[in-house]
Amino acid sequence: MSQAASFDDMRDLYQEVIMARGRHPQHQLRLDPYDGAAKGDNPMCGDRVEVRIRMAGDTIAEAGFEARGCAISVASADLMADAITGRTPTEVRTLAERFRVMVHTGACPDCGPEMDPLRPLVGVHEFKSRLKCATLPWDAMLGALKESGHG
Amino acid sequence: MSQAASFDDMRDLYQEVIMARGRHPQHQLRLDPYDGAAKGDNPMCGDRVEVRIRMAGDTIAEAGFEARGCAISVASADLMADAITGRTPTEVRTLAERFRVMVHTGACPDCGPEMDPLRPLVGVHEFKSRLKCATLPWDAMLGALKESGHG
Amino acid sequence: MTMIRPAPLDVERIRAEFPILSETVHGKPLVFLDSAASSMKPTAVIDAMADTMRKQYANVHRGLHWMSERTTDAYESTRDAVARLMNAPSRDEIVFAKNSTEAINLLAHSYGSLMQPGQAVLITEMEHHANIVPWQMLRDRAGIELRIARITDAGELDWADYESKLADGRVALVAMTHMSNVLGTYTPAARIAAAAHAAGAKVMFDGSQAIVHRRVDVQALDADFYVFTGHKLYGPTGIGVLWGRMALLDAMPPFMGGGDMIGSVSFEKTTWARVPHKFEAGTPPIVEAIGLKRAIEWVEAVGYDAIAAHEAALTEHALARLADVKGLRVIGQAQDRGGVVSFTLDGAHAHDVATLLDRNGVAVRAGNHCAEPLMRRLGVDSTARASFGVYTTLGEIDVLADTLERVREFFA
Amino acid sequence: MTMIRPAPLDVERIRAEFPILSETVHGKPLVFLDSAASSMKPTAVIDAMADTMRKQYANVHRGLHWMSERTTDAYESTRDAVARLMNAPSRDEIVFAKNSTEAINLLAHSYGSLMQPGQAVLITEMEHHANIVPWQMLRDRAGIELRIARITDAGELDWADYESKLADGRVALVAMTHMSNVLGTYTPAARIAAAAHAAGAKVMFDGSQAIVHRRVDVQALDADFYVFTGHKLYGPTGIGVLWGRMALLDAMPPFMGGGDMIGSVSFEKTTWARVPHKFEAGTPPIVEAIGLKRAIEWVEAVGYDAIAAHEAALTEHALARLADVKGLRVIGQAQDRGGVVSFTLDGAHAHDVATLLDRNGVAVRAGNHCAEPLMRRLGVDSTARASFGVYTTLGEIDVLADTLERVREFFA
Ligand SMILES: Cc1ncc(COP(=O)(O)O)c(C=O)c1O
Ligand SMILES: Cc1ncc(COP(=O)(O)O)c(C=O)c1O
Repeated sequence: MSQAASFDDMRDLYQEVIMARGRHPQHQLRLDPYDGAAKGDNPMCGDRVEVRIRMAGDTIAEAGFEARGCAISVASADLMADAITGRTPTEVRTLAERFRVMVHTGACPDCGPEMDPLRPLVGVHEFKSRLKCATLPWDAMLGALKESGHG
Repeated sequence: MSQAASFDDMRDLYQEVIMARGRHPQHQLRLDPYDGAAKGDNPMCGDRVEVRIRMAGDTIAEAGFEARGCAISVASADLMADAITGRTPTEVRTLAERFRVMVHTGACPDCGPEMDPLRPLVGVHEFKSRLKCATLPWDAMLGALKESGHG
Repeated sequence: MTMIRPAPLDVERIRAEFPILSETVHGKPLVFLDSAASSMKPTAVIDAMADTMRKQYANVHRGLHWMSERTTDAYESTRDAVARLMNAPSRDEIVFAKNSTEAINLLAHSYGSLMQPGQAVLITEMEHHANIVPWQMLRDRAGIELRIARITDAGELDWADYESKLADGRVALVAMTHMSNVLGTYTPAARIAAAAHAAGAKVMFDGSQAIVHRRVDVQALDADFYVFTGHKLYGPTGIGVLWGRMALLDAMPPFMGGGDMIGSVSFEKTTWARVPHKFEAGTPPIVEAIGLKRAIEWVEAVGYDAIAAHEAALTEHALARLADVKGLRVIGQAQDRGGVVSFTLDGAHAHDVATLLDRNGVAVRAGNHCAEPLMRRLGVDSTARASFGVYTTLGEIDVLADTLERVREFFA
Repeated sequence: MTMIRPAPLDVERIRAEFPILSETVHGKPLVFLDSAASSMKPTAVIDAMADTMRKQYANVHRGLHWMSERTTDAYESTRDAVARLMNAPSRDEIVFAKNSTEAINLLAHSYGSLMQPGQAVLITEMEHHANIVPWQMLRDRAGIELRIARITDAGELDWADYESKLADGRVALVAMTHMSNVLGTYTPAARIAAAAHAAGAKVMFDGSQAIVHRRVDVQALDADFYVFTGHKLYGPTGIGVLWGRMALLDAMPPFMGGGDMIGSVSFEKTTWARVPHKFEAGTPPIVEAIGLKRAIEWVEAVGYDAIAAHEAALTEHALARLADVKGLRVIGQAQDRGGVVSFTLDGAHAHDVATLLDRNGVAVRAGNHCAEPLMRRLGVDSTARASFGVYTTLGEIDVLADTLERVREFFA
């Protein structure tokens, strides 16, 4: 039996930035001190992520995470940390909702340039079982925001 | 839709003596005093029978039963009471085994004239779901025998 | 004998969808009047199950591969179908069990474990064993009182007795049938729920029979829990449903432990998954869930209005025809009733009646119908029961009645 | 790369009996290497289930009519088939549950309720959650100690540790996998049972994986309880089996209450039916039991000798081929192992590996395999797992290995 494996089309999912961030995340660190922290669990596959945030006044000063997971989930957490830094909780919740729409549908009519750093994850929408990998860090982050009193 | 009900063949199961004994059993009575008693239950359909026996030395002097059940089970209990009266426990256990074979298979190669009164029940073997109706009194009777110390 | 009225749905077209209905029994066409025990399955359901196993199957929730993804989607979409069927507020409130019995046991164990000694569970005299025994076991395990609301001689809930048993405010849960499998009685569920809530009790309805015959709307009923079983709703064996309000399910501990119901597991401490998964330990009845979805779609396509009208016509016809059989007594005279008729026949035990009916191809059930306390209340040992489905015809009821005349003669 | 040896059974003939194996995924032929999660079903099983629903179906144990009688016979005859399959002393010792998980929960509730505080249950580090969580729940409910026997780095039972944990005689039950679903390890069941008995403990084997690959003889093992699940043994979902010695089952209280499991019911006091019915409340998975019987007959016809030889050849080939993939580490080096191979790949997370394999039609499972404590013990987050069935070919394993090479390059 010969079954050729051509993974060219898989670059839609595993875009270069995802490969890079999955391998060398910039925000994988245990933030301390912090204002809010929360864990996310995907018991079906064993993924786990903890997100911590530090506030400065009404904006997120820094975000860090510790993850046990695949390239998608680590890259998603890392890009998320980029995207939310310097934003207010209200802005972040909007981002989270747009991100959700984007990875579920593959499109995001309402997305502005603020979403550009997150666009590499758009390929996830074709991999239903991997959606959770991409959204888990966001769920944890929203939990951390809540814990910080800005939920 | 016309679906003719011809029950002629059902006389194999409901032989005259069964109809008669089912309607007017001769041993349906609460024996007192007695040496052994036991209940039989068929929870699937709600049949219930209690059999009591009185011994005279090493033979069964009398048997009586109280039954809640169909024509087959009442007739079977009644014919059983006839058949076991005056017999020793050993003889009765042999009868019980032969009866079991007869109603399960429709034949009884080892049966002698002592089985004749029970033969009307042979038709039961074609009605698998009714077997229990016929054998329930016998199970209870063997329990009563045991309780009397002759088991 | 009454007039035969035109059936409100195309029974012959429906019958053609049930291959088993063209079987014969003892050389006679099968007249299947035992649907309340378990209904027959339409081709759509049989094919949905077979096709799953032929074309698209794998375990669910576990695989990242295509077959598992698709099968998970199919399995999970049954929750949407069930939620739509009973108008549940959320698909996440739909918990799969293997039948009604497991669903009620789950509730008795899990919700029961939150009850305190001194609290009570209130059932009725007309419950199926499935809605008696789990509560007895809870009583004996946890010191919960078990109260029994009486029924009237007509076979309806004795409302005064029901209210009086709620009065002291100690009833934590009312667990009541929505339709009796013996008497056919529909209980006034919305009123029952309102009275229960006024007395501080939650309410569970055993809808094993009810949901087969009429549209159920758990929000309109204001129920807290609702239970049914797939195999009576033209669906597969091996699957049942517990619906509950999210807030209640959320507060309940799991029933069984294993795969799929956990958050994380360590030997020291294990955390639970979210509802509904918390209550679904192990590989679920995957193919059965997919079959159940198809059964629900099938029932919805026929339509509850047509089903209810059809079965009302059947029941009316049956009651009229059976009234003409000498020595026949119908057990249960409820005003509001579904397609189930129990009866006794003078001079013939129910088993003997059933055996003769069977000889003529007519399948009815005889015995205590898993409702022994109800039999005792009614003063009978057993009854014969004819029960109707969407495929039952008025002509089949005539065969039943005609055959019963012959049975009566046989035993006369 | 090793030589491809001739398969000891006619795989192509067998594959033809599994319609799903000719499906494609992402345009590629399906290479299904996830049988340990759930196996595919042969036509014989699919047809047996469909035929039941098409031709001969009714509820069991309840009807006096032909359809119910015949269906009861078919359902009950599955007990004979299961008893034969595992060489159980009596068909009455075969209890049906909905899966292995329910069977183990039944045991934990029912047998567990007979244990005293101070007694212990002994499991191992390599159990499936189904054989961990029910015992944790028992521990937390009833003050039973939960002991964990260690495994060696090779993934075998640490015998010294096992014996030492039995030594004080307080272990009431050893509950151990007969084959690990992650490592493939077969545990030395007969020796385990002998040691348990010597220490006064009973022993239950979780045979969910083991019975798929090799003949099981519960008498030869001297087991006290044995559990398996239908859907992994080429049978239906929704059915599993608990076997136990009659004397033990007889002394156990029921788990769930309802119809079919009672002797008689009154509101004051209810008595139980005999084993096995005592443990089977409600309408059982009737169609699924009938399908399971057919699956068992099918497995017996293929023959365990052929199956075991075939899977040994597959496993040997897989271990050899995977050893050649750079950066790939096989998890578990047990001497005695079945057709399950877990691995990690440097630089690529198991999920990413699984997604790429899937793109090439290859279905493997990735994650913690419902064995989180084992993952912790092994020091990995997750693994990818390829598992083999009677229909797996050496060629499919080559596709796996070749594709893994490409996956490695992709992530390099
Ligand atoms: C070793 C082992 N035990 C138990 C189970 C649970 O089986 P089920 O999910 O059918 O209850 C599995 C499979 O998932 C298993 O591999
Ligand atoms: C009213 C009622 N409740 C509960 C049940 C139990 O359903 P199952 O046997 O599918 O659990 C039945 C049917 O047997 C029933 O009629």
